[in-house]
Amino acid sequence: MNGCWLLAAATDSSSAWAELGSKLSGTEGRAIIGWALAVLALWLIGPNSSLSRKIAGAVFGVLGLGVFWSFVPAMSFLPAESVFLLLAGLTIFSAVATISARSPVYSAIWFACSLLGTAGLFLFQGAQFLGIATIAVYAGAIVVTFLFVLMLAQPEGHAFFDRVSWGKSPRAVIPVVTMAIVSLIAYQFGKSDIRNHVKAEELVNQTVAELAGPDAAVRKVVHHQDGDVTVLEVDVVANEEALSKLEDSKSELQRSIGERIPDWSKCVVDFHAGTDVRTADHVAHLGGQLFGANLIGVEVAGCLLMMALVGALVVAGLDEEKKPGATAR
Amino acid sequence: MATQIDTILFLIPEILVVVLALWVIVGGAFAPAKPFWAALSTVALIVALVLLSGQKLVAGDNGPLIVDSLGSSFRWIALLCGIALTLTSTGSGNTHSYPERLGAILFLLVGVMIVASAGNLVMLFLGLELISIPTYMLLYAGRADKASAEASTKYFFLSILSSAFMLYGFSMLYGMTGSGTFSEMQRSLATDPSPTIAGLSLLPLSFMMILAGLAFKLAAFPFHFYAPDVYQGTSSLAAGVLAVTPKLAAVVAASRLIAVIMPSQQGPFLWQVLVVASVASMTLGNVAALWQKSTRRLLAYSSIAHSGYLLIGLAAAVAAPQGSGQAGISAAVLYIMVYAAASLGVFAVLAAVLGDNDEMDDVRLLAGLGNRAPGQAFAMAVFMFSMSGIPPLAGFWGKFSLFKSALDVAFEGTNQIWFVTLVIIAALNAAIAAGYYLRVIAMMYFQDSSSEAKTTVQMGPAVAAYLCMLATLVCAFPAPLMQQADQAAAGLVAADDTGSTAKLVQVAANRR
Amino acid sequence: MSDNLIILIPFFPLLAAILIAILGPKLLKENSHYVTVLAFAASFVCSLMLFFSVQGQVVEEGTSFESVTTLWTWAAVDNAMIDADGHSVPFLIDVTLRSDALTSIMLCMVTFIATLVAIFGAGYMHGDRGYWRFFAYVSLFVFSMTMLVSVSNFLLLFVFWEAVGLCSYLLIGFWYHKPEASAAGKKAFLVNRVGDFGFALAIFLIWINYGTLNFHDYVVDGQVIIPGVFGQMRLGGALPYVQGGMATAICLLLMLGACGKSAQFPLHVWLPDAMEGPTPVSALIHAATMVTAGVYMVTRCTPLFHASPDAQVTVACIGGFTALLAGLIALTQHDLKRVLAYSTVSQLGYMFLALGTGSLAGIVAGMFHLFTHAFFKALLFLGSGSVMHAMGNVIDMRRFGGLRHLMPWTFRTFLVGCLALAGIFPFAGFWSKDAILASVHDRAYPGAHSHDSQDSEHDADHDADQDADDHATHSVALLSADHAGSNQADSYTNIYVWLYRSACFTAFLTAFYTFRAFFLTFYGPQVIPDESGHHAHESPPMMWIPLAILAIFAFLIGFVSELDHKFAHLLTSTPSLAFAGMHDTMQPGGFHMDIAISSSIIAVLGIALAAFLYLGHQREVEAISKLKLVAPLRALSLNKFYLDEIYTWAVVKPLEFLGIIYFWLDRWLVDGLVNLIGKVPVALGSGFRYLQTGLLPFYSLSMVVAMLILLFLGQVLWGGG
Amino acid sequence: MSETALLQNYLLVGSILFALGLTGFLIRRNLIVMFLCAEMMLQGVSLSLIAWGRYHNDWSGQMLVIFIITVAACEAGIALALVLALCRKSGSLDIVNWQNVREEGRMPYIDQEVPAEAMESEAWPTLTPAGIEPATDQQELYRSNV
Repeated sequence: MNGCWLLAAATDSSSAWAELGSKLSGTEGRAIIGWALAVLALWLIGPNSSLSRKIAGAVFGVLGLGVFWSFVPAMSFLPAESVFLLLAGLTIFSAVATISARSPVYSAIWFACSLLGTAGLFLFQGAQFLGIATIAVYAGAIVVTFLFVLMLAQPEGHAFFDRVSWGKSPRAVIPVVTMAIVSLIAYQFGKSDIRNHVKAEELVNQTVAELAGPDAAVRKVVHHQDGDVTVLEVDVVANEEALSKLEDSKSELQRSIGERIPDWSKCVVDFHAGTDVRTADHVAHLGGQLFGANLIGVEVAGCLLMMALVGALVVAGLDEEKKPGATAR
Repeated sequence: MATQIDTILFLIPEILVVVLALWVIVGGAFAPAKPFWAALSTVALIVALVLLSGQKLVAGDNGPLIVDSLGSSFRWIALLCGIALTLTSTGSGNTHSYPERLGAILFLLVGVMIVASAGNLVMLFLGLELISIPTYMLLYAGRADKASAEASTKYFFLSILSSAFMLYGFSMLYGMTGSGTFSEMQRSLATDPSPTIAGLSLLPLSFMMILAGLAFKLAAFPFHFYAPDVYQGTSSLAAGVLAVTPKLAAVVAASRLIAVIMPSQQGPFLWQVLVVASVASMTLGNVAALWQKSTRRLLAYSSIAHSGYLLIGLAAAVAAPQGSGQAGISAAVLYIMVYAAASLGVFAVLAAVLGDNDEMDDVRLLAGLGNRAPGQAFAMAVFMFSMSGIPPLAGFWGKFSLFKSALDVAFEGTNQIWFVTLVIIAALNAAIAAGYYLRVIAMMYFQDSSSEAKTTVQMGPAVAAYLCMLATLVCAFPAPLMQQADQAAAGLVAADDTGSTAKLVQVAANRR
Repeated sequence: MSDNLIILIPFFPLLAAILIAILGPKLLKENSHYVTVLAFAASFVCSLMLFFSVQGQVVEEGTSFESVTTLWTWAAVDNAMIDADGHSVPFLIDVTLRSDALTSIMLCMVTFIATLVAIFGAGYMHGDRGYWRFFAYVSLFVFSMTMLVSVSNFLLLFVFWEAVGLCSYLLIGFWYHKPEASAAGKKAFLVNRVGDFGFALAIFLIWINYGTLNFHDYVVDGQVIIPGVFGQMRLGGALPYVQGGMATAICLLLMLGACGKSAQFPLHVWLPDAMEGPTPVSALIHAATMVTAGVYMVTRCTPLFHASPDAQVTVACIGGFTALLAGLIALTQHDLKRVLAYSTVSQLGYMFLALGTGSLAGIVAGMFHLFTHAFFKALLFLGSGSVMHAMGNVIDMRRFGGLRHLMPWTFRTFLVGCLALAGIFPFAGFWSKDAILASVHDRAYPGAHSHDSQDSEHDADHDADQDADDHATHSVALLSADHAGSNQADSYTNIYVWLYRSACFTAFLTAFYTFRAFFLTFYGPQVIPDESGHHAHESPPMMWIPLAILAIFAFLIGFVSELDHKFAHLLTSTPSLAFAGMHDTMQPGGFHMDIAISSSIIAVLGIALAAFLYLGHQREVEAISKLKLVAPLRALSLNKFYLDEIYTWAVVKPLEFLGIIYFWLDRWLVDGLVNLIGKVPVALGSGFRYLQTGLLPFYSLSMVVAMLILLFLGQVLWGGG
Repeated sequence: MSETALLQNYLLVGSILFALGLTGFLIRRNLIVMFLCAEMMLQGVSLSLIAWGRYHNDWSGQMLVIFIITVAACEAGIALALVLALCRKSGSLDIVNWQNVREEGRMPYIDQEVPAEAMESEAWPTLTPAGIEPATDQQELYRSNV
């Protein structure tokens, strides 16, 4: 198979290059290229690499991220998109820095930065409580405690084992394995019906924005095939009036979807009135859920904390009591 | 929707055990007397058993909990295991921090019981963590030397890794189904062929990741690596805990998550992976065990092999046509009961004989045990025979029903070659396993001990060992146990038209 | 009444085992044998009563009789399987005992031999440290064996199959301080496990194909709910037996189990080593209990084997080959017990050969040989035990000789045993061996007997009268079965011709090695090893009286049983033997005068050769060969020497050589294969061990890689998801 | 803004975070960094859970994240104690120190070559000493940094 392909490349290079190009820009090809770039980047950005290698790695990393992002649709609203990209970039950059920082102290600090990025992403999703909790619990408590322990255990700040992995091969093998997971998931987004779905959703969004303005927002769009008819179910958070307006313009919407998306030439759109979790009393609802339906979970978490406390005490305290003469260092 | 009084009442045994655990931990700081706390715990566990047996299983809105006979069976098993572990705990490990360790065991039992009746992802996750966190401490605390520190480290890091995998699997499953409640997940996957985002088929990945978490708890291939090192490095008690409780949780969680929710859409992929994991686990466990000189390491490999057997049941349940998967689950439930009794018994014997000398675990230390401690040696022999599946002991029935369930699947449809191969390999493995189990027996009875000194048998573990032996021997008459397992599985899988045969067996019972 | 009897028979030995296990170490000690002997005797009496009751019932009820006693339900699952029609079949295992002709015969034999062995053992084991332990084990062993032959369910059969194996492990390794003994015990157990693996798979296949493991029909209110594997519904032809490849698979797997337990090639290796146990144990294992289990099982499963001619011919070939092989090996052994051990293997091969003919005559012959063999082989083993007892546990025939005056009772009884084993008229062995040869002959030369032998014609008529009604009812089935079977059968006829020839040769070998051992032990100059001390003497009466009783039986039992074909008639009333398909091979016990005469001649020839070579001359051979080196004179001796040498080189040496080849083949090839099977897992294990580096990151990486590989395999190769 | 687009973007970030955490967990040898990387994996999980929860308009995702944070805190507590105990026993935070319990006869992993300390050319400012040099307190120099 490969041999044939090479032969074709030798005889007719232009068509072969075109074929190669189409192969590489296909879903599989892009997934593999992204994978390879990410692996290369992680391989180059090791804790012990020189600055030039790190820069090369960063370039490859950005290219790889770009390829991965080509699988997911760009978001339509520009300022929001830029905020999201900023936060995502911060998170991912800090994460890479965490695993490649030479000193564990820097690792921990970069990790805290990555947590800030995550918290931002939480807030961007409308999960205010979790955003704050992440900062408070993780960045505020856990990372600081670990920094403290780090200072306690490794005060000189750097050790040789922070610069090398356990042997030569892991540094080459591990990124291949881990990036495969990303590539696998990104690849799932490249399927044609998801692309169509996103296109249709954009059209619906546009229509709703034009017709109902700020009164209505599309909550969720789900599609399923009914024979050769595609049914789009749209949850809209809107008042009665806006909803009836939307119902009236349904046929036009269906027509435009059919035109834009050849696979979905027969299309039916249903509007439903939906609800949204991102209400003003979001945190109150969250609390209601937590101490209502999940009360037992909270109790179990209490047990868990208790046990962790006792466990930590026992583990930390055992040694000294056993051998009273031994000091910490 | 809010938590109702019924739900609280349902949880009475768990609450009792939690209160007991807190009492032991707090009170133990002031009066660290082993026998008192052990006796108190045993009595309290028996009370919890009585309370549990008084419960009526009423299906209905129980919040995040599922009330069914599978859950109640596992709560029973957890409490019974708890009694054995409590008794064993008096003999193994140093006296230091005993109340904390006992409390940890009790919390861990609560974890198993929560997993057994967990009805959504949150409860399942919390239950599993409530098993893991006390285990980290138990692994370290019994010995507190370098080896146990290493064991604890390995288990801790691999465990958080595997639970991260499992959570990622949970997140995808949640995304695919749109709900965190098992019943709704099942409904969603069964009714909607293209869930939520069409074609985003993350389910196989999700399944593999959830399997990673559960198979780690089971110590099944390829997540078994920690087991030999951890068992060897820790105390007999902690090894006993590790050999039984995570497996109980994993079996019930896998029955709920993998065998019931998943199979409708996933074609052959799920059970093929399970079959491969099963074959690999049992072969690996058994052949590697042939080499071992350390008793606990040997038992670790044997436990890997037993996980392989358990996976047979799950694979059969997944591969069976819709609604008839109960034979596999029932067999796995039966097997885990039988395995738990034998396994706890073995570690109890070790604890009874070795006491707190947990760092000595060469198989040769058992030489001449037949003379030094005849009762314990006999119990050990019973466990070994049971584990190697010699009829009519309990282990045989476990293996028998597993093979039967697999063969039923094999002869029902197109999956013949997979399951027939599976059963043949499993049977061969049973023959291989006899090799090393027999070696232990031969060591105890046919070899003279190097020192003629009489072994002091620890009281508590000895009693635990006898109880387990009793259970193993009673299980040689498995009819009620089988019925129980069958009932547990039947509650889980909606079986169609069971009336006629139930009547038949009823008639047969009445005739006598 | 038979209900109670069938329960009582295993109950007594079990009671004895429990009593001795509890009271033995403290209370009974040197008196343990009373309990065992009493229990066995009681069992034997019950067995006899059962036997006569069954016989009475057979006469009353006609050809086929069984009675099933249910004790309790052992394992039950409501919906174990959905059958082809969509009904769910319950899985139900009752503890059921059955009494029919086959069982009652086996029970009588087992309990009788066991009683005598226990009496003998009381003398033999006297003063042993583990006296009570011995009797506890023996009682448990006999309990297991009686249960094995009387249960009515494959699973229970398997359970007691394993239990017998376990007891034999305990008994063979009884003197576990001897490394050989504990190794032999282990070997026996492990080789048996290999066989058990086959048996277990066979049981699963039976369950899959028949939906039950019961032998009998499961009846509620007179209505058959679950037809048993050997129940009246299947035997009567109302339900079919599985045919074709599946039938062959079941039978071959069953045969694997039988090979393990009954020491057939290639799983026979454990039995000679099992001599490390106490001699009464050898007698028990070799004569009455363990090794007969395989033969019993194959006989019980006759309908299954009947469905697969391929499996039958395999059984016959395994049997014939084992018989020849073991006979040749026995030629060169110096150890008296080992000669007997190989002869047991050889005789068991004979039995399987007979069973493999697939005719009713063959099966009856096989069981008949099992029956008679039990008596004379027990006799021989106990006799050798008696010799061993007197010689201070020396069993090497080169180190003693000429014991006939020293041990007159042992000598006389041993002679009877030897004659029976060699098959000399009218000893027991003669009748059964002749029956086997005749059945193989019939199979090899179909239709020959009706022309050759007037006698058998007469017998056939005689039978035909008795079973006239049977013939009438099944004549249609008979014709069609005959027709269908004839093509299949023809292709195997050649094999049976060769098997017949090899069986005749084996008969010669049997006579030869038996009497070689006999002459070496009891004739020639009196030699006594040092270990026996100065008080080498005849064994006490407690030991020789059982010998005498057994000798009487070894002399009479064949003749009595063969009289009027009593044995055959009774045995064929067993349900699994009296079924429609089997009647085309009726006429059991055809007595063939020509075969009888020829086999007698063969046996006598063998004895004569043995007498010629080993009765005095043998030492002369050595002496002369030495003289020849020193002073090549003495013409007379020289001549004799030449003669001897010719005989030696022409007959004995090739045979010995063949024997040696087979011995080494056995030792290296077969043992090697068995060892190889043992080594493969170990080697595999070292590979897996390599992964356990102890390095945590390596473990986690392996976990992740393996997970992704599994995912990849599932998604890409198996195309799932 | 399109919900599906948002979801997919979040899932991608989540998976990258998860994979990076996994990479760090596997590559790094420092116990504390390994633990932080495991936490990073949990962050990836949390991001996907939140995104799915938003998409489905359901609370379970957020609930699970709350409990994940709780459990992470518990594990951090245990990890802290364990790391301290390990450090006391072996003297460093290196995971490779902990491979003594392994299959008999298997060689341990030993670092073939330890990389040289990458010395940064540090140019410290030098000041002309003024006054009298104070006497160095030897005890102070060798005191534990704790």
